[in-house]
Amino acid sequence: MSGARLGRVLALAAASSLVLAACAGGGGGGDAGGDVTSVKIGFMGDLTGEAAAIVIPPRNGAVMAVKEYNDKNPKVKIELVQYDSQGKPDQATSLVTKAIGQDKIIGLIGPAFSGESKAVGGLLEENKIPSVSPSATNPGLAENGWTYWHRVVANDSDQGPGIAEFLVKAKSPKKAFVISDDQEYSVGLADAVAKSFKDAGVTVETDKFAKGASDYSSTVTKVASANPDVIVYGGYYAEAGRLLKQLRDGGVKATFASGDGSLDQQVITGAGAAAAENAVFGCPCNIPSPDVTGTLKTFFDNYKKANNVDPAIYATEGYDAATAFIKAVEAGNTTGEKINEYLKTINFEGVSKPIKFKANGEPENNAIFVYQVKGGVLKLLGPAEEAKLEG
Amino acid sequence: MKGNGVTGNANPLRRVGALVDGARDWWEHAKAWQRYLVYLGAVVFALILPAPAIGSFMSPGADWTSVLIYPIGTYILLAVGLNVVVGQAGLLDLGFVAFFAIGGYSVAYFGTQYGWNYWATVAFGIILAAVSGVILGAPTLRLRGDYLAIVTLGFGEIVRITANNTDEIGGARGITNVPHPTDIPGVVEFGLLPAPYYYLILIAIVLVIIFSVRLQKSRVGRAWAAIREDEDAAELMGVPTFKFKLLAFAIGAMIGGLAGGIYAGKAVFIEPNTFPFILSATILAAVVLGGAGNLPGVILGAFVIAWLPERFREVNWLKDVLDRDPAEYRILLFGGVLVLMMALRPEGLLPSRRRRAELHEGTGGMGTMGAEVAGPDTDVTTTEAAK
Amino acid sequence: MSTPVLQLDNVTMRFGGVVALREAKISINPGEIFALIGPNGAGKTTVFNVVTGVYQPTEGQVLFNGTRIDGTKRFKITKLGIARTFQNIRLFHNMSALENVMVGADSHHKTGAIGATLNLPWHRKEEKRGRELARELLDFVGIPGRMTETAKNLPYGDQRRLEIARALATDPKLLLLDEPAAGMNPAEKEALQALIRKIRDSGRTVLLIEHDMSLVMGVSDRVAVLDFGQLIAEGLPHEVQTNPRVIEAYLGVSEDAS
Amino acid sequence: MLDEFLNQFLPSTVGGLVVGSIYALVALGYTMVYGVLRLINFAHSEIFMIGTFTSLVVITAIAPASPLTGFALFGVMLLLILLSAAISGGAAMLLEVVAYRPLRKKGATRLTALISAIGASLFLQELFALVVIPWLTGKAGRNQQSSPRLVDRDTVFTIGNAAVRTDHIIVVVAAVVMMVALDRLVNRTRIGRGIRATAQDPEAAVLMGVSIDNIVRVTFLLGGAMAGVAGALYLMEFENTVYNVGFVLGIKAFTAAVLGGIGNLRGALVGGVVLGLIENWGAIFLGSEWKDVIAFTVLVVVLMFRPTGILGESLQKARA
Repeated sequence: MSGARLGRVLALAAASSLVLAACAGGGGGGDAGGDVTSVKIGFMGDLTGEAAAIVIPPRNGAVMAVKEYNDKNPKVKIELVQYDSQGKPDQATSLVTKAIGQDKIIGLIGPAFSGESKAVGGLLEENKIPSVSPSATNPGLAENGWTYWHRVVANDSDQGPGIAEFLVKAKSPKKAFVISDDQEYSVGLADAVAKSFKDAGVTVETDKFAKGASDYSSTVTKVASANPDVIVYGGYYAEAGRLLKQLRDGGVKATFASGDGSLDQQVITGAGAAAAENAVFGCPCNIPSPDVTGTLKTFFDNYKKANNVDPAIYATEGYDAATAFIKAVEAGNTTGEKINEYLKTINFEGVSKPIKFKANGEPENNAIFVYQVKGGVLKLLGPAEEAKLEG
Repeated sequence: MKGNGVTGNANPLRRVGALVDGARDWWEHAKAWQRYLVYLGAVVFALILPAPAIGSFMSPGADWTSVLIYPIGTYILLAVGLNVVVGQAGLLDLGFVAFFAIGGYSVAYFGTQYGWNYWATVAFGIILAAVSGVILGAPTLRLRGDYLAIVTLGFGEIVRITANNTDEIGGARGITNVPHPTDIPGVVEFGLLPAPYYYLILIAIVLVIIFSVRLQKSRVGRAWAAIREDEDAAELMGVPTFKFKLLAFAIGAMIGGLAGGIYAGKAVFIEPNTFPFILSATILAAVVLGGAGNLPGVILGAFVIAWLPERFREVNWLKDVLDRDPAEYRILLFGGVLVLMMALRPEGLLPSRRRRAELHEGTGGMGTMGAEVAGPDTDVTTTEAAK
Repeated sequence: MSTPVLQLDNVTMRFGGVVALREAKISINPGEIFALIGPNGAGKTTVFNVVTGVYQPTEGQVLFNGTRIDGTKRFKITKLGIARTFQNIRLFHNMSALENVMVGADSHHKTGAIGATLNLPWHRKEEKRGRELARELLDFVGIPGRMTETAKNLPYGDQRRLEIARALATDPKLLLLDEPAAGMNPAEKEALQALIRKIRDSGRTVLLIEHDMSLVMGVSDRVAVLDFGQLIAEGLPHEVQTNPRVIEAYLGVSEDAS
Repeated sequence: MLDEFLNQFLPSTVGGLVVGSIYALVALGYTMVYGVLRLINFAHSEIFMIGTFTSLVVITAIAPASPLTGFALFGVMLLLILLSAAISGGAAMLLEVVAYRPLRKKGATRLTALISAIGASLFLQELFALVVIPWLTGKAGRNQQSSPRLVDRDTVFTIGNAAVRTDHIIVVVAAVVMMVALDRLVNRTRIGRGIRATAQDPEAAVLMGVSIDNIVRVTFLLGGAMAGVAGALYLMEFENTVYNVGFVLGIKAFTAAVLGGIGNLRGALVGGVVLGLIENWGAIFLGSEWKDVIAFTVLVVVLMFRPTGILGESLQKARA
């Protein structure tokens, strides 16, 4: 997703963790651990800006993982350095230059968003610093030929088909209407959704509107005139809420679905509980709720204890990204290059999902989880393959 | 009440003005060798500016050389370009960022899609920017000054939205992996290190300044000044006013395009959101703050507007007091400063003398506020019609 | 029989319902000093505006050396060889006297942005020539030594001369002077009279609007009188002076109305 | 394609009329100020924004549990409109005193004044984003703020396949009523004559004993009040606002003013409605994402071919 600038908008975020080692710019860094007793890993994302709500949970997750590790008094401690990019590509670029040149980080969790990831990916690659993003979901990121880049969430081209296939299964629609605003994340997700609808033999019509618009009447008119069975909006919750409201006001009754960017309680506030009821959301994120069990339960409790709030979007992914780096350091790797090699083979049961990377840095496991609005709250229905719509 | 003097008496900025006038008097009477010494000093200063010792104060938080390239150097380049349009020709352009975008997109698009040489894409971007400047200017430059401002604003938005909605140039995704500038073997390699880009943009700024000064002193600059002062009289003295306004537009656009090309080569990634309206407004603020029409002023203005927010970001006590990144207040401050400057010192911090006098007299291309200006059909001249 | 320098052929100029000029016929011969007089609001400046392309005549045509010029762009008319001054001085106030004149001289220059930015030889040559011409002209109109002065700081009479110098710099075949003596003292008027003759003697034709009758009578070869947009008399100065219609038109109008 | 167009034409027309009415109300402020001062009051869009937030605060305070009907609705709408008009009108007057009057007194250039206006616009936006909105709502200032529902979306009648709802009717009727009232005020009252006189010839107006300062003040007040009404209707209709809600809407309203003939009050109505319709009809073919481009292109084209707009510029002097 692109870093939203003027608007408020949120995005997905992300970051994953990483490790890193080594030598920026100048070369040096000790070869193999030897006398290294501590290494620095960065976390980069929008920590104070408009979309901070999406970045703070994964940040908390990463902090938790590093703290748990350091508390075990390991041979090589990890220091987590936080970089507040505000989600802006420009700022991310100059912060990364500093992180590599001055702080000598050996890995980076993040950047959280796709726009900034795009802006700094090349720099990280040139300096051999591995990165793991917990929340950047733009599919294009994996197509740059970067070998030091990874993420622990499914991308929008997995998410799009995930949502579309789920809807096909649940609703057997004949006609779908796919809407997006004009932001990158939104367009990307909508395109992926539209394509898999078409592949499944569903007729698709589309429309787009400008990010700042608040009058969606022409979009509503188009939808009403097309009379689709399902409507999918790729985009963020603020627009999703308004759109959903105006659609319902315009007499459109079809099932409304959206993606991770809209997965927020505010979509219900925005649309009104009645209009939002039964709306469906897909997300590559696994947000534990109080009734989970097993490792997720441990995570839930620890997170709540440390931060005094329930884990929110991408918290588990932040934790898993950090864990990937921790495991690499534990295995005795203290340079970016070595950690990167280690990441290529890493395979462990993360909190959110099993963590294993493909050669292009994408996660092997690209599960999409489905949520639905029930009685004015978002409810996790489970992974897309298993979830059943209610109503 | 038209003040011929500098400004009102109780004006706190007056002292600055006196100081500046002193410096300017010295400069006007300076001998050639003294001037060259100043030039030399400026160049040496620019060359050593990225030194870490300076950077540790100027930019403790982010890499100083990178900050020097963007925003500082880029803003300066853009401001010098906009100054040709606003300061020299007296045309208010609120969509300048469009040309920056066109330059950036040319480099990104032709570099990634067709694998053109970087320098070729920059040159092409400059030409494309000039052509779009002419295409925009040809129908609109006959308009009243304030209409022109709104139309250019609209044009800036049209360019951004169109880029955003056109998949061929990446749409909202923008363009990734824009090639770095082609290396010049044995001289310089463009890669991750920011230093070469700094010197690249420095060379660009110096060249643009030289061109700009030469224009100002030539027939072209005189024509612009004449147009600003009295467009009808200029036309009747044989100045093809429309042609020269168009020329100003095209030259400004070319400089904007150049800035865009350099930016894209360094940033490696561009998207439509890199080119919002607020950037046009920021550059305009820089030009006005510094003193439209006066290059040292414009450069100072751009530097201040680019650097201060970056620097304030690192002032921790300020962060604590405000409870948020102090840089977030920068647009608020620009806005306030623009209003205050217009009331107290519309000529800017370091104005050119002529421009200052014009602004205080209510000439300067657009006439004064109030209804004495003729209707929108610019053909009809003003005062004499009634005689 | 030489072609007239300027010929107004039944020119009518209407603004909405107001007729500023009605079927005016004027013909000016090369080398003449031709004066246009009439009460305020008679349409004199309208004639200037029609000739210099500020207005397009509603009807009729304007011929310059036998070629139609109505509808031609203003700066092109200037290039063809018509230049003017203004009733209410319209100098470029904040430019120096020299620069003001150079703007006029520039009308025949060719260098554009490329020549200037690269400082090409012909650009330097033009600049030099322009500056020299400007100096000569300031000298010619009688205000040498004021070159670097900002135009608005010049005394009133000198501003009028500067306007003339600026107009002359465009090398006009026909020079239009709009009340050049307004606000001048007798000594200055005297000098102006000499200057106007000097301009004629340098091979140019002069069309003059003036209220000061002694100046008009002293310098003009021929005089035309406008009243309410209509040409009511034309002829040698002393003929016009005694024309009863002219006297009627001027009754009650103070000569120094300006 | 044609099918689609026919199918969407009537609903789009209804949408265009609604949004066009709001453009028209905002356009009035541009048109009046331009008529009197020859100034594009760039910060007028922020006056509109202030109107939306005034209404937001009022609606939130009233916090209707369910949408209102009948008298309650009428009363609340009236309150909303009056309060927003008052606050926006006051803000516009304040804006004039702070940002423009000092310049006017100095005889500053229009360029100077326009830059001051842009500065004021940015300043107000940011002031709201950073200070006022967090203080009013307790939420992050750059986020969209949504309001409770005031009016039900019941279909009152249908034209072909277009449903005309209560809220549509309220917007259009309120806008028309306000414009008729303003038109009468300007054409039939003493102060209105003063405004027209000043627009035509400020010097003559002064000679006739008109106080320019007063006229300018009243002009800003009336223009601001109309923007406040527009803000109230906007919030009622779209139920959300944001600190920069005025930016794009303001440019479009200015376009509407130019389209109708700047300086001409009735032109603002025509311009607003025409722009709203063109935008919505264009969106049928091109997609809704091109609406802004359509509006800006209309602006450029109008200025090129008919700079005096559809109805001409009547507040001011006709051509010289």
